[in-house]
Amino acid sequence: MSALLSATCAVPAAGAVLTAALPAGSSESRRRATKAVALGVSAVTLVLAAVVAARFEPHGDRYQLTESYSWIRSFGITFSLGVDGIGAVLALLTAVLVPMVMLASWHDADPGPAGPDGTFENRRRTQAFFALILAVEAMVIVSFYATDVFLFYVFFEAMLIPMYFLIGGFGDRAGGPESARQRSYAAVKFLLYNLLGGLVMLAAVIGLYVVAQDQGFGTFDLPTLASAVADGKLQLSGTAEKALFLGFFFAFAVKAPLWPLHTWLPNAMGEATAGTAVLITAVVDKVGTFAMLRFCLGLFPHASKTFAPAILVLALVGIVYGALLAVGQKDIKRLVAYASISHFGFIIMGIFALTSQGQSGATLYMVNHGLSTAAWMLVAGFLISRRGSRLIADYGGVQKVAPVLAGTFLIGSLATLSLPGLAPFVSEFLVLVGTFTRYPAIGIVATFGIVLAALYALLLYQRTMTGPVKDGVRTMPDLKARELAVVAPLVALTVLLGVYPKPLTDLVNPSVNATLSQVHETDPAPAHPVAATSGGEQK
Amino acid sequence: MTSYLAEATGTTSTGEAVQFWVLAVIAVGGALGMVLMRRAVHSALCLAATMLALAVCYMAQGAVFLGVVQIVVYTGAIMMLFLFVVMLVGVTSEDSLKEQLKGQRIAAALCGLGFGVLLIAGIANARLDHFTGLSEANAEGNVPGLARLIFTRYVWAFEVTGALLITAAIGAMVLTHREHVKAPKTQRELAAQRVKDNIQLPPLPAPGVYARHNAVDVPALLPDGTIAEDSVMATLRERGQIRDVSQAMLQRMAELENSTADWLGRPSSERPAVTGPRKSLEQVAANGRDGQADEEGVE
Amino acid sequence: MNPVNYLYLAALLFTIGAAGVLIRRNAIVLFMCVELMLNASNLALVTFSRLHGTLDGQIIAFFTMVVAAAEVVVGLAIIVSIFRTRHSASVDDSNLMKL
Amino acid sequence: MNSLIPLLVAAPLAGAALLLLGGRALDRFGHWLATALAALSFGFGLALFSDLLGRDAEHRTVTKHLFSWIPVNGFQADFTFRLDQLSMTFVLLITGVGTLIHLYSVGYMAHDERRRRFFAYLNLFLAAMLLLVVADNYLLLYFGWEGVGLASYLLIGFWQHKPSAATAAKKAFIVNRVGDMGLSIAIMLMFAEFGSFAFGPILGSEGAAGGAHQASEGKLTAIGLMLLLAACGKSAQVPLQSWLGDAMEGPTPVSALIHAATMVTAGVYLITRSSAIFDLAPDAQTAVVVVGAVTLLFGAIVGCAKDDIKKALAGSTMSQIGYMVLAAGLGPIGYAFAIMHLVTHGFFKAGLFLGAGSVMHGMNDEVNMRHYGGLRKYMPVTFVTFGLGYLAIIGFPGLSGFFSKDKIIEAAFAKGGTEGWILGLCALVGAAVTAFYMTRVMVLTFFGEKRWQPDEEGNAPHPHESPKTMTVPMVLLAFGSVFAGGLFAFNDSFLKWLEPVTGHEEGNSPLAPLTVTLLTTACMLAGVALAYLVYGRSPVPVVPPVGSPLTRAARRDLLQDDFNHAVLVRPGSALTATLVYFDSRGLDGFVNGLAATIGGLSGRLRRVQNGFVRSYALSMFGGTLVLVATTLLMRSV
Repeated sequence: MSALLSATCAVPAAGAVLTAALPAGSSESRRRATKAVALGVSAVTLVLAAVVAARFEPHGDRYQLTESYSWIRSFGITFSLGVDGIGAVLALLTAVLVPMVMLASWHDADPGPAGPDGTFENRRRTQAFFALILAVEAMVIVSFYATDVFLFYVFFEAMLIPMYFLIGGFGDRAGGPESARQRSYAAVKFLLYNLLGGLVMLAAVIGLYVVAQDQGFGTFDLPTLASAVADGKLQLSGTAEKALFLGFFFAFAVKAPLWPLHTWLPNAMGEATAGTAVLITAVVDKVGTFAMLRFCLGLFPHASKTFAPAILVLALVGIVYGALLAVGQKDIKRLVAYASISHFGFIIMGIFALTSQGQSGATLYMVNHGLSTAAWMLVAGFLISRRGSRLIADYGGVQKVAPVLAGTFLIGSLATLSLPGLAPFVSEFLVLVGTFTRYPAIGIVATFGIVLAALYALLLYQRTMTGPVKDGVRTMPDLKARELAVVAPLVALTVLLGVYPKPLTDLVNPSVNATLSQVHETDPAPAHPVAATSGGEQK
Repeated sequence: MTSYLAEATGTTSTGEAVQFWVLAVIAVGGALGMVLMRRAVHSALCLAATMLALAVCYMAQGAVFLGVVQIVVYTGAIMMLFLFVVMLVGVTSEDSLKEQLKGQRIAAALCGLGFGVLLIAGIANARLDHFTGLSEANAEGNVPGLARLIFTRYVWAFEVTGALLITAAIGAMVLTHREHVKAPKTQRELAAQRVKDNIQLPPLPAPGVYARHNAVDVPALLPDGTIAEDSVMATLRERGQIRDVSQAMLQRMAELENSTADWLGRPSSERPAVTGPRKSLEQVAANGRDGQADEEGVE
Repeated sequence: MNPVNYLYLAALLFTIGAAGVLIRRNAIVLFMCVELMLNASNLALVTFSRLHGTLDGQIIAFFTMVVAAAEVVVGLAIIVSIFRTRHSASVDDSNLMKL
Repeated sequence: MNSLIPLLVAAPLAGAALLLLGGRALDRFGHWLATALAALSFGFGLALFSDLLGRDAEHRTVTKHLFSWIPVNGFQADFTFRLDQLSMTFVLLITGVGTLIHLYSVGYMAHDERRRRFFAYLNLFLAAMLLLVVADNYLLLYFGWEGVGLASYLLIGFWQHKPSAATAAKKAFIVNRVGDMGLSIAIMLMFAEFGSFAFGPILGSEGAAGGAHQASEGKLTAIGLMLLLAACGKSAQVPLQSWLGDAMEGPTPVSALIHAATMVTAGVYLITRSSAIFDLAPDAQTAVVVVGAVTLLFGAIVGCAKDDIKKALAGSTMSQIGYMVLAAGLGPIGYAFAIMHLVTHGFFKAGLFLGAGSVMHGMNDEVNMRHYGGLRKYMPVTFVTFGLGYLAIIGFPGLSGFFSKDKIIEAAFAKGGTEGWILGLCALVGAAVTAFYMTRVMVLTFFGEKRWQPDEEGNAPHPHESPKTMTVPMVLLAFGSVFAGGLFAFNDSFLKWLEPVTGHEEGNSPLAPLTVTLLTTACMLAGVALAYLVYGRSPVPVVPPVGSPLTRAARRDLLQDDFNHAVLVRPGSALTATLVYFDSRGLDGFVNGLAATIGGLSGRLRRVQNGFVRSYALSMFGGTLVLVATTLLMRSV
């Protein structure tokens, strides 16, 4: 039993404690030391997560590198970690994004000059910010690796706490008291929505245990439960299964977020710093969709099938609705948030289409959306930090004064609208194809999403970057080296995974097939299959 | 006191019945008086009456020891404690009749009535036509019987009660004790402070100076005949229990002048007018409670 | 006469005491009412003792008295210290518990 | 030799990457690098062409598998290239014309400070366009398809500081997206039907029948219609034509390369490439010819009314692509002619645009033809090359356009039946109108008296001939315009070249070929004569006359934008606004309302906690009362 997984989880956790404990101080050097430590820890985590992904054998067991430590024996709760292809990929994504977020937020948590009203500035602000990011990272990675339902639940819920403080405590400096009020509203809304979801899930977790214990499975171990369900040894009655499924699904749908449970996301992403917004949408929310794939489908296959059409409709509404709302936004960050809601619709659609293309696409989508939205949002954050306004109307002609910033922003926009050659296209097309083969009508309507995506992404680009140079923009500096160091890897990864996503699909496909077989579902066969060999014979 | 000898039947002696009815009337009357009297001191006296009545009831029921304890401890000690506090807070202080909480009185009366009805109904429903009596239990005397129980079966409770009492005593001390945050000021510092503040440089006047009596609540009179409130102790001032005798003094002065004039046979025109700062006196007299106290004081 | 009458008396006194607690505002009188309620229960205990022919009721009444004494001591001390700071013994003046 | 195919794409792609990432260091020679890489790609194309020519006519399909792109179980998208006669034609056209236009741009963009970026985008376009035509499956084609869309977006909006350019770029991309939606749905349909979307298995290759034969006609019709939608978007066919006119906001070389010669013809390529599907779906074919016929008239009418030289040419492009789509919709009788017209059109239209660019270059970027006039004396080379292009496009006998257009009209009649008559007459009318508007352009620009005026700053233009870098490509393209058609028609060489891919049938035309040719020529001459009568004999007013309702509508692109605005944009923004309101007041309002209700209730309840001890005592007492009463009741029950 190697301790690789627990090490991957423990490093950021320990880093969080260490960062928080570093000496406070207003001197620049102290702060830089703090940031360096945090960045170093996240880099180590990245290496570990990469090792995990590399050591994962795609065609081996479903869960690999497993570890198990007893925790609460009387309820069969263990601290069990294990990784499948999906978890490995998503944990790697998290580990990639966190250093980027840190670099991008390098100065976001610096204690600024005392405000005119003598506002109190916490001297530990910097330490707190970076420690909280590391804490989120640790919790998210545990969630991706957990193979114990209860363990997952605990960390699924616990990550709300650092996120709450990140949203509520750190935001745009420029806003003043009104913005602080909005921010605390957003943080509370985030917390309440997700707590409600978590509460329902807790009830379902307990219910699952009770039902399972009745039939002799007094455990929270996911592989055990899932295989018992698949073999028919653990039989849930129809109503119980549906209720438990809905309980789990509700929590994940809030976090994902699925329409109509999405309204916390624009507030949270709008008010938080760009880095935090990326953490929310690219990292934390992915736990929700990941959990749908792993827990909802694995534990409740019949209910998943029963509810799949309804969920698909909700996801479809989310796609169109999010895109339409994004078109109507006046605030850059809220626009990105609504775009994300649209994208999450695609992810959920891919999962519940119950085809291998859909689910592989959904998994890739999680990764690609993480990368592309991170690039888009972070560049938007750089833009906003230069001008001190989130309103689209305050910008114009940025392209003229800051071409590199505009260029990277354009790439982010193009990735968001799923341009072929960039990673999101691969996943979005897979999701559409996967959905279409089972539900053609839904697939076709979802395709409208790509037109709307072009509309909001390019409208935003046009309004902010092109046209005559606006007054507040005239002296805007272009991207600095640090900012370029954030964006360049993200863009490079987006392009790379758009042209050559095979390493990811190789990791993901076996896990997706295993998930599908748990649900007893196979891909719909083509009506008139033709030889799969591509192209004419080579001469 | 002999009533418990004739027991172990369904009824008690007629003597006890008579005694009960008398005591019951006293007890209920005292209780009602306690609740209804406006002045705390009256309430305390009414309660004392009730407690005495109850003490007799205890004795009548064979609880001789408790009866005595009731008289000695309750009526004797606790009630005195109450009276001390009443004195401290102000003997004459009384509740105003105006109820501030909406519906409180009616709700309280309804609740009380309902509760009484329930209790009485409960008792009436109980099957209590036979009673054992204490003749057997009190065979070796009430006190030894109690002592046996207290030091055997209830010894643990007894010890705990002791601890409770000590705790209560210490608690009372802690609550009423004023901690000196700073070292108390010496007389020298106080004097310096007085000079610095320059509010009352000379010593305060003693009460009763130039007044008719030198009781503590009679303020000294200033040369112009007004009262010097500073001469009365702060507690009384606070309670408004200053007995202003200034007007009476002036009247008396006028009478003296008149009688002197009579004796000398001066014509009324040559007599000096009764002088004094009428205005300030009227003000004092207009002050309701003080005026009352004033009148009482004059008598 | 049946000793049950003592119970009726106790019930009556208890009710009067309870009503008094609710009606009066002077903290000292409030305490007196509480004392009255305790006394009423003592009377009931003594009567029960007689009805059952054991002394346990009297013992409990005895303990009640002791506890009542302790309560009075602490309660009055509280009243005194409140009076010192707030110059009033009315319970309605101390509604700082309000949110 | 196969390994040259990836290099074909890689050369311009490398150029784009180098120029974009290389930074200022490449400012000085970047444009030459880009041009060289385009030429290199053309060189690769020629090499591959000679290789293909060396093969047996039936075995000229070459594939090259690079790597597996998106493998998910049954869904296997590969990076595989396919070069056959059809792709080869396009490759040569794209790289050839592309190289010339690179060269032209060196002169045209000489004074633009962002020239390096312009060439990067041009190279990016070449790469994407080449990927589009050499892709071996529809998904890879889609990659190139959207890639050219991106390049088009970047180049139309190249002068981003002009809001009109930025808007036009966005519009072009979004309208194209609607078409792309069709292509992606078509791919999904194919995958659901065949489990594959590669060309070989579906369309068949080298005589072997593809899977398309097994599918039901309904499915094939659906696929065909979706492909048609895609083609409409990319090729600016009705109803997705509205972006092309606005796209003229881009620099003129872009208009020449992307919006005339190559990208906009991608729709024709798609339809021709999918001939196996369309042949089996007659309903889809009917839709194609209807779209083509409508667009050819639509574009021609718009072209007659525009005063902006580039927009007039854009209308012409639309119309000419209408011809191609019409031909492609005719089935095997028309495919080869569609492609042939495509190639000749590539030459003469690129030449015409380059000529227009040259005129603008000499006229301080003035585009209004009413401010030109008499330029033939000032710009002789431009005049001659433009004139040759003009003769080619109106189908003057012996020039390129004559051969290709004439064949299309013939094929339209050959469709047979009423259909054939209608289509043939449409095509004939189109030819006449083409002659009319092109003569108008010619006359307004190069003949008559000079009408140019000083601009706002008082700088009167000094028309002058353009530099060599610009004129040389124009001359070369003029050669193409003159001779390409004849070359292709000679001995039916082009037809024979393409036949293995597209197949060919002779239709049964109700009219003899000679009759059609005479009719076409007559129509053309009538158009020219009419235009000369209107514009050549009397002075042209500088301010356009009000004109008939049709003219006014045509000036507004036959109200297409008004239609889109009324039917799509306005309801769309209303819907968006409603949804924004709904989201904040409806969904959020519901949740907030719930919170407020609970808050209000607890506010009420809070009043019970008034801080008065007696009140608490009362509630305790009341509670006791209730408890006792309940207990007693329970006991008595």
